[in-house]
Amino acid sequence: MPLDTSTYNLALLRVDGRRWNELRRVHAQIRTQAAADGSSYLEMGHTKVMCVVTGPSEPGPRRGGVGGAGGGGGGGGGAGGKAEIVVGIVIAGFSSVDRKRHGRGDKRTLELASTVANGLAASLHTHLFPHSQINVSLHVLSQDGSLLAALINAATLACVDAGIPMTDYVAACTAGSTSTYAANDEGADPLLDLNHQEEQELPGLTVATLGESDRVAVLVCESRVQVSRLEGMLAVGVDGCKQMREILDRVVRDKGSRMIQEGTVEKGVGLDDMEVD
Amino acid sequence: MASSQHVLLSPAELAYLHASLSLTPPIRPDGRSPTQFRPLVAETGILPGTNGSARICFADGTEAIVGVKAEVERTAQRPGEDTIFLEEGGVEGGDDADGDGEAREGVDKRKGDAAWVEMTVEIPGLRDDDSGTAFLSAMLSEALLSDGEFAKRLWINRRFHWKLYLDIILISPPLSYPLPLLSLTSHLALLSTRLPRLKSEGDEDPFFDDDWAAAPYLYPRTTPTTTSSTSPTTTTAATRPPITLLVMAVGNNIIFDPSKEELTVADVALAVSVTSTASSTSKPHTDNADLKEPDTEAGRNLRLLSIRTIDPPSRLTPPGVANAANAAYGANNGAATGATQKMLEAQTAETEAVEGVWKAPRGGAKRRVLGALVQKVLERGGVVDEVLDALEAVDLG
Amino acid sequence: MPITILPPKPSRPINNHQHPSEDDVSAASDSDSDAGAAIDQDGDHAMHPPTKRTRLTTTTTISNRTAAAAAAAASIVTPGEQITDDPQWMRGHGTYVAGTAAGSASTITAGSIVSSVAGTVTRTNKLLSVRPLRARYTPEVGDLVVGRIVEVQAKRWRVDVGSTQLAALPLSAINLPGGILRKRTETDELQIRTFFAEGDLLVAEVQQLFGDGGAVLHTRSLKYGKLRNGVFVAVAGMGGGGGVVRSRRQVWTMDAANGGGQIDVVLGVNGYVWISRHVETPEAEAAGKGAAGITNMEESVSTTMYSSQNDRIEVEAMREIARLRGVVTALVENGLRVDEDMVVRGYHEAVEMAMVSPEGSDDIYLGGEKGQQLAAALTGV
Amino acid sequence: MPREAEPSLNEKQFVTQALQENLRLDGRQLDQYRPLEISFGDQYGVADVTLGKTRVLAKATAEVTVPYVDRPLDGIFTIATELSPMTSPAFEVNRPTETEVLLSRLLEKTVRRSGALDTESLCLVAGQKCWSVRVDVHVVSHDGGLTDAACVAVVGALRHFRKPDTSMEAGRLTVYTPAEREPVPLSWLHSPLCVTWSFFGDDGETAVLDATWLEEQVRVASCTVSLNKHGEICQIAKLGGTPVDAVALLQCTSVALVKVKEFSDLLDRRLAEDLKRRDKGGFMAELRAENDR
Repeated sequence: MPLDTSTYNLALLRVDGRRWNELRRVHAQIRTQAAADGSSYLEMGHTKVMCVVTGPSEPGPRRGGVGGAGGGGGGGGGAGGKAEIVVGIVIAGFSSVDRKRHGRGDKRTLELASTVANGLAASLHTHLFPHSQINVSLHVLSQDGSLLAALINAATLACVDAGIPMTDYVAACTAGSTSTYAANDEGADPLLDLNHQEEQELPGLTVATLGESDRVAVLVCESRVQVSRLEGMLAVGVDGCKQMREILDRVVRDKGSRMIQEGTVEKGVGLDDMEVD
Repeated sequence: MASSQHVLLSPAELAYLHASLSLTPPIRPDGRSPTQFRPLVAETGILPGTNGSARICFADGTEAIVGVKAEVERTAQRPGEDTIFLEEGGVEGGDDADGDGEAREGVDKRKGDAAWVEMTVEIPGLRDDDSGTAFLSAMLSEALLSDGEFAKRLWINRRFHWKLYLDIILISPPLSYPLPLLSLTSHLALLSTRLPRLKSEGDEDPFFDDDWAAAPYLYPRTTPTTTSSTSPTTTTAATRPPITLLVMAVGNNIIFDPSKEELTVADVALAVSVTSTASSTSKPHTDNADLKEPDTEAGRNLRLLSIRTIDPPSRLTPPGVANAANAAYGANNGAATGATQKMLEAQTAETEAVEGVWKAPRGGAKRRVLGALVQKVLERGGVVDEVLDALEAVDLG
Repeated sequence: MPITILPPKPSRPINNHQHPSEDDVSAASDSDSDAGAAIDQDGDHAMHPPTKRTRLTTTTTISNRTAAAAAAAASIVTPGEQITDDPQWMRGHGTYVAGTAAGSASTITAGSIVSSVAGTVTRTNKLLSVRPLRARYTPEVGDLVVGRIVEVQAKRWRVDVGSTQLAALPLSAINLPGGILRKRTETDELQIRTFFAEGDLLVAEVQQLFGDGGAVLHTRSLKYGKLRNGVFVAVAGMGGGGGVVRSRRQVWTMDAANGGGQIDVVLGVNGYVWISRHVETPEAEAAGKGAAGITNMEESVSTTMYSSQNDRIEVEAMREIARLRGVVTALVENGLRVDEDMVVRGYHEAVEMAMVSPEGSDDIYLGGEKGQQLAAALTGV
Repeated sequence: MPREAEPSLNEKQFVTQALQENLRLDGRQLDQYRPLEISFGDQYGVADVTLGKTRVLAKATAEVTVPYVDRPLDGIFTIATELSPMTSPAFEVNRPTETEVLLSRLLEKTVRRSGALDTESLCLVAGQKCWSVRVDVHVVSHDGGLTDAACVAVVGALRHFRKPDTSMEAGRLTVYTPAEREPVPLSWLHSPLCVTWSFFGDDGETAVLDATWLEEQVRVASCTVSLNKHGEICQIAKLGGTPVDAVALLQCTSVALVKVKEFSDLLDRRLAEDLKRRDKGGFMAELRAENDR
């Protein structure tokens, strides 16, 4: 039994004192970068990610520079009538416990970049900008588990800040299970939002849903787990994504209302007085 | 080395900028004085997982983050090094001052090695083996390692040393030439770096105190009070990590911290790396005597580490077209002044500088201007002093 | 004091170990309690030991979001939020119709109008649209824009106007030098770079829009053409958040203080601003000489239209242009609207601030706290 | 780099509409695989898999090397995938495209990370010598379903592979040639196999198994589930694309489990046949003089 779960069954408390369905401390901000079209900074526990979005803009001669480190999303011209989302992920050398330099062709980073690009494509209205390109560059400052989830949430926030039209937020979070590898371990409880230690020891998955619905945009499971455990983990994951969407939504709303108080944005017509006339 | 990316400005703008910058005193586009830096927000200790970290961002959004991580590494034993033990005056374990590796009596036998520091620069939009990025990281690490003092701080004992990794990330695509921003951020990160306190003695396997509060700074903050000026203490205290400033000259005006537009009209641009050591008492046997004799009064004396010329992008800008040579200008009154006369005018406009028309600077920089640039940087109480004071004022998070 | 290093503003502490300050949204503490609470309200996930088999309920738990949305600042809508579901409203920008397919949550009825950006709802009799808090410039017909030539093609120029695509300026849409009116020939195409070359700045008007939102510009009028004798400033994206706002007059001439002479300011609707010394246009001379005739005025003006040579500009004019540039950047950095009266008021405020400061009128620096003082004075006054 | 020829607009609409009515161009059911054929080379460790028109060849090789410094007790196990221009003009020799990166990461997670091959058994002398097993995947022709075919080929090649026998006396390691000693199979723990679902329609409501290349170009989302026949999920990868309902995804995994069990039995049968064909008289058969009839 991995160290972590042995103590879990007694007090139902995880290593960092959280219950089974509690998210870690999420601290998010938008418009952290004046120079970019859209920018965001997100902390899920100790996983810290910064995101800068430029676009939608014409690919133009700067094309060479665009394929920067870890440029995911594949080359090739505009994909027939839709804006192309190019995601570049830079994982800082100091982000994990021991320093590891992620080279340019690092396959894991390219896969993460491609996942974020396709995850965003599920929601962004790319058909409105046929010949242009949305450039998302993500910087991972520190990793403590749920990296893909933090990347997707930061990218969604930055796209909302950049004013890119989308169907709904793409909110992501991780879910795990305290199951042992034995076939039908009934005692397995699902866990929400794994940190690094839990991610190493326990089976887990990252799930991203489109806004409030149960529709899964991204599902990545990289550890061995019983098929019967999947439903419990997926249910907890989807529910976690709803909570995450709430948090992201509140961040955007507060930034918006603060901008209105500062008078930079005229107050719009309220939702409720719509029905009056 | 051309600055990182080609800047697209119209000849009219370039001519205007050049004219306004060559006035005395120069009028800079954003109204700053020639030695004034753009306001920046700086903080340190932002990443708990690192030995030291810092983040600086300009008001216009350019932002850089530096993380420093240290790992213990076995020192590669040069053949025969450990056999000749005594001749080196290698004083055996016993009377070595244990604990704080800083103040050590006896000969300063710590020898640093440049390979103990690894510096990587990450600029979005540029591949990391791109010439621009490679040049930047080379310049930053060269400034740090040139005087050999820094590597000595990483020495644990004869068998082990600290391996320091400096990862520099530029968050936004570079709006201006990133060198000064990166160097200030790594300066702050190094100031905030702390290494665990050594508890083992001599050449045993290193064993450290895991109480982080007791970890000494890589660059100790408070200068140990050297009471009598005669004791030959090797106080390398209060030395600061080097900073590299970008200085440019237009005509004979010297301008600090140039923005992207200013750099595109620069006649000459220099990256000057400077370090400062407190006016320490005269060290008995320092081989590299400082540039200037350390005078007794307090303050720091600046030591020039390296000067690198930066190829200003102005060489790549297309020249402006004078009205005389502009076919689309004065098309109808051309006939009145006769075609040949107009041809003559066009030729002259091609060669000499015509007032109000931009022409890329040709040829190298005049030695007088270079000398003035370096002098201005190293001036006591000048720009570098004030930058270092301001950096010191940043509280270490 | 050459360098000012400011501590980070509290609203952006990276390592806020202390309890997050109220204005900065850190959903940490309340999210846990809230998440816990939200779970409790639904009853089935009460705090007793978690149920072993958490069913994937297809009917989503009616989260308390819709109640919170109404209570929260109602004027802000975020992506995926239903605006209205009665069919009489028409759908404008920034919204989409939620078919059951695209509809994201079962709480949104099919066919209703849902917001696709975060911004404020604007209603123009029966048309509902959402103006985003900040977005790139979307060209409209008739907009006066400042653009920079990025690429020269066979019969047209590609102009960067800060929009999602490069705008096109066909060769046929410009005035020929000398005001000649004829069809463009091969020689014009060969001499295309004498009119505009890469990097040139121009002020133009949006003539029409392509299907995919790309703009077609034209410069067939006296007030449009190549820009010289001045300084260019790019201001953050239009549409709120401190951008240039569409107003009556985008171009005006003002008299500068301290003997700066007349200064032209061009506020491009796309957030590109050009500040230059006012050049005595020939029609003023022509008017002066009494030979005002529409034809030869047009002809004499367009001779200087494609010159890229700056005229002599006095030091005072350059100083005032730099001050004006400082005013515009200060307005943007402090998130204020950029239109004619804000800039003019800001300029006079800046001149007074300079009077009071030690260096007198030479002090034209308006970055950092000076900018904040200026903004405070403007919003305060 | 020439781009892959996009299917024309009406071709796309036709395929999607046909799938709406549960019809496929080649008449298969939505969850029906194309005929899967596995054959082994006469050398140990060569597997040739054909899935309809898609053909993948995998070859396993082993050599003695020095183990990694940070894991002295583990052997080295690498999977190399190379999509050559032979499969389609869009691929270039040494410029990995996104499909190739995703394929190699998928195989990595399915076979290597899930611990199918016990790397500790590859260690000969701790810290000094160990086996380095390498599987090269060559895609001969690509008509969709690349991941599934490649995974079967890799697992087949590794289970078919025999590494030379070794013995260790007093610090001296001797590696025997096949003539001296019968080569030894690798220590194989479980056989993970991939099943790829493709989703069509605006809401991704139509789920299809084993899409052909044309269907792959038209699909709106795809999800690859890797399981072994004991019902353990080794990995799931739905990397973006149109969101699909969570309950539907769950049903996909259960159907995938049935398919994986089928393929595992097929693979076991093929391996047993190959063993029988190869093992007529075992060692003695080598020495007999007369020819085969």
